[in-house]
Amino acid sequence: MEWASWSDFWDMGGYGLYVWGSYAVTAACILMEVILLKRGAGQTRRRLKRMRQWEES
Amino acid sequence: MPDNVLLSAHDLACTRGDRLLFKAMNFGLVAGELLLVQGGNGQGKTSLLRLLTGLSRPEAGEVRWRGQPIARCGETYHREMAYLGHANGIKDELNPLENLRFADGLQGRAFDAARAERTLGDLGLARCLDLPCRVLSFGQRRRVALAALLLAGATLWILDEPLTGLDVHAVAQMEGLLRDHLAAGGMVVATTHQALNLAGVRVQRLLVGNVAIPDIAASPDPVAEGAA
Amino acid sequence: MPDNVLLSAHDLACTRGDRLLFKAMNFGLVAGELLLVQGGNGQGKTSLLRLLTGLSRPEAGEVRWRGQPIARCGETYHREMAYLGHANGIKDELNPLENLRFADGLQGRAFDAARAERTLGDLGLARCLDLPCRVLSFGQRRRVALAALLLAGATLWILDEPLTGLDVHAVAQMEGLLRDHLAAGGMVVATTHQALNLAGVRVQRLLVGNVAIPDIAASPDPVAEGAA
Amino acid sequence: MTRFLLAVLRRDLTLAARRRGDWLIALFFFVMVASLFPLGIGPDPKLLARIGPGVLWVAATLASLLSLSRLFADDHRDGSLEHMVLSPEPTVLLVLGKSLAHWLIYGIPLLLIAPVLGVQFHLPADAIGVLLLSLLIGTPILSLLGGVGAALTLGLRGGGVLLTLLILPLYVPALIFGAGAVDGVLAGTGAEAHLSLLGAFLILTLLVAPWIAAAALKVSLE
Amino acid sequence: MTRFLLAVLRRDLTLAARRRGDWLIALFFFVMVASLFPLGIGPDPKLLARIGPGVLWVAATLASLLSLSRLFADDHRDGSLEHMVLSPEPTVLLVLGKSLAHWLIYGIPLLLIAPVLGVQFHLPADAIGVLLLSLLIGTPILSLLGGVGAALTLGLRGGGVLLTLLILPLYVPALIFGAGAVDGVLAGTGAEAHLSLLGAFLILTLLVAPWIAAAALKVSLE
Amino acid sequence: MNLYTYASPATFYHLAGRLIPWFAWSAGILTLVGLYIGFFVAPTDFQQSEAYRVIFIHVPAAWMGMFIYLVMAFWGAIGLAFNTRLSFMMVRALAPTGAIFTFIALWTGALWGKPMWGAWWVWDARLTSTLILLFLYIGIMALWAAIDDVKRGDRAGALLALIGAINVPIIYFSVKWWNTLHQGASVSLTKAPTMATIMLTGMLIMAFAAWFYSIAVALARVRAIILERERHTEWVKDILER
Ligand code: HEM
Ligand SMILES: Nc1ncnc2c1ncn2[C@@H]1O[C@H](COP(=O)(O)OP(=O)(O)OP(=O)(O)O)[C@@H](O)[C@H]1O
Ligand SMILES: Nc1ncnc2c1ncn2[C@@H]1O[C@H](COP(=O)(O)OP(=O)(O)OP(=O)(O)O)[C@@H](O)[C@H]1O
Ligand SMILES: [Mg+2]
Ligand SMILES: [Mg+2]
Repeated sequence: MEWASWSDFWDMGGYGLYVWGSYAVTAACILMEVILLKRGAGQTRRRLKRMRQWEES
Repeated sequence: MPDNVLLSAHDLACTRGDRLLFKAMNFGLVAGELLLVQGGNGQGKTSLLRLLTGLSRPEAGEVRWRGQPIARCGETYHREMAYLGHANGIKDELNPLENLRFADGLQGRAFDAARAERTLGDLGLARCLDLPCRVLSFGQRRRVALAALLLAGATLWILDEPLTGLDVHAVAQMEGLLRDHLAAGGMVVATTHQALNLAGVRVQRLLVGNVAIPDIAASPDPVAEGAA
Repeated sequence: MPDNVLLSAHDLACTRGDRLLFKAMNFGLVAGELLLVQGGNGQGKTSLLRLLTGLSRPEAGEVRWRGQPIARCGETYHREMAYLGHANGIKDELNPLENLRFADGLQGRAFDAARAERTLGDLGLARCLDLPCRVLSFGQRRRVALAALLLAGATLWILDEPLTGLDVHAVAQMEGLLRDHLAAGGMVVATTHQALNLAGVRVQRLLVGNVAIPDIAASPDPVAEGAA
Repeated sequence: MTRFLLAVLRRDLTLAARRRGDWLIALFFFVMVASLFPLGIGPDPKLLARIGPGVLWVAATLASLLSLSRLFADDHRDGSLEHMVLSPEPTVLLVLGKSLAHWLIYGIPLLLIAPVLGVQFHLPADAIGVLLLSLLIGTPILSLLGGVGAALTLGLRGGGVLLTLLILPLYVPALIFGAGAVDGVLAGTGAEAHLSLLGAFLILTLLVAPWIAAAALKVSLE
Repeated sequence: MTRFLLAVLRRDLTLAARRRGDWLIALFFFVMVASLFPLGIGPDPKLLARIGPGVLWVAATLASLLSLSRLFADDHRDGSLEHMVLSPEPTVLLVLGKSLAHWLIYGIPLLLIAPVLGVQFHLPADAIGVLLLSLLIGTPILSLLGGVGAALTLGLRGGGVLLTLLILPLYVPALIFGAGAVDGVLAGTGAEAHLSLLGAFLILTLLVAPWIAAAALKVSLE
Repeated sequence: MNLYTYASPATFYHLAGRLIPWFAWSAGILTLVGLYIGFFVAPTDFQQSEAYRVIFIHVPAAWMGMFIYLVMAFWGAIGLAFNTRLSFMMVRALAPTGAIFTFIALWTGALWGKPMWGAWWVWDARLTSTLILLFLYIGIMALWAAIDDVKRGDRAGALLALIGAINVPIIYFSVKWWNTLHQGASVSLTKAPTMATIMLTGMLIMAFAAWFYSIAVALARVRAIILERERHTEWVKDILER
């Protein structure tokens, strides 16, 4: 095990800001993409359904 | 000249480049009257109409509105006048409704969305309300410009070939609109190369240039085109 | 379909945006025949004509020239076809003669100045040869475009509202030109909202869209408009 | 009157929003020009900091210039300019509204992105502050003066160059005062003098330019 | 085939001559960008010589970009582009002709004025020579690549921005090799390497760009 | 059953639906393993201390950013050559993911550069060409946004991707030569001299995770695009019914 304690872990030898900044933004980007995709898929389905009903009537 | 003449031209002359298009032109227009400007291509109809709007200045003579030279009553005149030229004056990026909204705003009028929508619907554009005008067909864009004209609520309409690109139904409709406008005491100055059925309308003809025009336009008896 | 069909459409379909304009359209055109495309504003006439020129691709089906899909015989087809759209395709900065010169050059033809000048003169533009097209009137600019069409010497003319902005004399002249072209074995696909007198011409009508068009255009008996 | 001004503003802003890209023009032009210079000149941070204010101000001038030629041209082409001039409201207001819209569309995004570019050019924080201030005062001048140029050159052929030639030198004072203010901070001589000159120039322009532009517009439409 | 190419060339050159201002504006733009720098940065000759090649090359890039958005747009608007595409000759030739005309109209004047600007930036004579050579090889690249961008953005809202956004990244190699060649002379490392790379890039562009532009043009007209 | 069967949107839609969970779960598990190795197994670096741990996302992201662009160009070329609808849809599905990875590479690189080089940004070959790659991605997406017509957008975007793909290597080398000729080697990527095997393992595992993630996301996006484009067909109607 590399880390003596959790605070050591978060500190990253003084580079915590840079390392965690990188990982946080990466996580945020990926999370955003996944969420947008999930939401978008649902929305597309619903919109297509609505359009279909509208076109048929 | 009678007293109730609203729009009048006095000894108008117009040159473009080194060409004299016309000179010593006089007329007076009373409420409820249509001035049909006729002439062949390039005889100076558009040039005359632009003089009447005040966009360009005559070489000689003057145009008067309610007895005053229009150069001096600029803004009151512009409030009562609406112009439709060869160009439609609508923005390609906006949809028809937005175009009308801004046309109203620029005239300093409040915008009545319901009325605008109704007008567009009457002109057969109900299905195009959400489309940018860029994708509309030639005739549909002309119709949007006509809708803007109708909403302007002006007394005097100056129309340069309003029928270009309109299909037969729209032409018939336009004839009805002109008739209504004149009946309500409005005035129209128009040019057109197409036949117009304007039975029962008080028409004054003005020939610009020296190309004879057979008497087809504004013939009092309905010809085939009107019967849509 | 007879053997001598030169231009034919097979199960054409066209969509613009999310709108289906038409589908399953079929026709065949033989030499000396005029195809009059009719329909109200925004029904898809222009869209059809652009399909026929090859400028846009059909959603389904294909257009054939001498039995070959036009997508595959591109350049030989373009040599025999001339298109006139809503836009004139002339440059405002050039004078009519220069416009024709470049139109010829772009078709890879040698330029015959005398012939071009004669054509322009026939179309009533003799006085405008030195003016940049920018200052020409609406109808005069259309005439320049028509002159370019005539000089192209194509077999097939595809004309989108060729009469817009033309005065009655020019319309009559145009009718004569169409008749001559057809009589010489040419073919025409045209749209127009105006009445056309085409007595003695073999006409095929095609209604695009669902707006009924009263039977005025190309009526065999001369109506008032034609009698200039 | 106010309604008219607002209508002009709203219209131009809507059009810009509709053309989407359009208001991004300043941003991207700015960013790209700023990225091009290091590529052309070399990556030396000291050198970049030295030329930073000049580069950014030149880029701002160019970005506004690039968009100005279309200030009236599009409306002229489709005929809506005639309708606007024929409106009952005075043409000066129209010009003012369009210049203002131009500034909002092209000037503001410039202001927003300028700090990022300042960092890329290794400018210190106080210099970036003054850069922002100078752009805030200076870019409206560009829009107003540009309006005159656009009106004069509308639809003109050969004359266009000549008039552009006349208008562009008018930009020079704005550029010198603006870049000078930032340079002053870098050199430690302070920015006040330059900034107040810039402010005076703005007021002068505001008082004069719209009238000239309105007159020019009417002449151009004849 | 040659006749067609010549016709396209002659036509565009005539139009440019007729519009007069047009080519002067790009030229003026070039001169202005180059002369604004001394104004924005200060008159230090050493500094100016150091940044000179980069600034001149960036200015050339921007000047070509400025005029590119109109490469096809005017012809598209008045319908003559359709006629040209419908001509029996292949569209690649059309694109090539128009790019060539663009280069003649905008590139050549730049070449003619560049020595003057080089002197303004205190560049030595041999560096000016290489600058000219690099511009001679490099500006056709700008016109050719620009043709692709102009064809892709034809008739789009905000075409101007998009064009900048699409094309400037592709210009980077030309800019770097071009400015690098002059810098090489200044630094005494020689210019041959950069110039030959620039030449190779030109040949590659000449082989690829017209085809892509022709395809893009057809797509845009649909 | 041949290749063309899969090229039909209907078949591909269902196939993609079945594949997505596999890729997604693989990506998740690999990420966990990779992060565990990266943070708890890999030792502290001699020169960079702990800052180097950015490498486990920086390098995979940079690779993906470049790789996805190539794949896009490939599909674009296929689409232009054979006019296959599915290829164009793939291009559209890939672009956002590529742009995001490129952005991540830039961001993590900048955060890494501050402690290592003392500056957020230097005009180095890799950095500059990555920035330009991001501009290319944005350019393509902006082009799509500006074109309403789907088919026109497809083709225009494919053409742009193609010419970009030809240019990206040229840009990279041009910037590299530019920099070295000018500056000497005052800034260059300080490659960890002997990258420990365990570090490399962690990085490779993260790279595979990024791969699987990209595939899963692109497939999901392409499914939505297929539905939209094929909405007039019977099979889509059936799906919507359900
Ligand atoms: C904004 C800043 C940065 C960007 C855009 C960037 C971009 C890239 C790219 C595109 C790659 C893949 C290239 C290849 O594999 O050939 C890469 C790899 C790499 N980068 Fe960065 N980088 C940045 C900053 C940094 C910094 C500050 C460091 C370390 C001090 C660094 C270390 C590395 C390492 C070690 C690799 C792997 C090289 C290899 O295995 O080939 N990067 N970077
Ligand atoms: N600078 C100029 N030099 C010479 N003649 C000019 C100049 N500018 C315009 N003209 C001529 O003036 C006339 C302008 O006509 P105008 O546009 O008013 O015609 P019009 O009657 O509206 O024609 P149309 O029916 O075709 O619309 C044209 O014949 C044109 O050739
Ligand atoms: N993106 C789009 N979305 C929806 N509808 C569209 C779109 N683009 C075009 N259209 C519609 O397609 C039709 C195109 O018609 P086209 O220009 O072919 O008509 P036309 O028959 O030539 O009419 P006109 O007589 O007015 O010239 C129009 O009704 C237009 O509204
Ligand atoms: Mg007229
Ligand atoms: Mg039409």
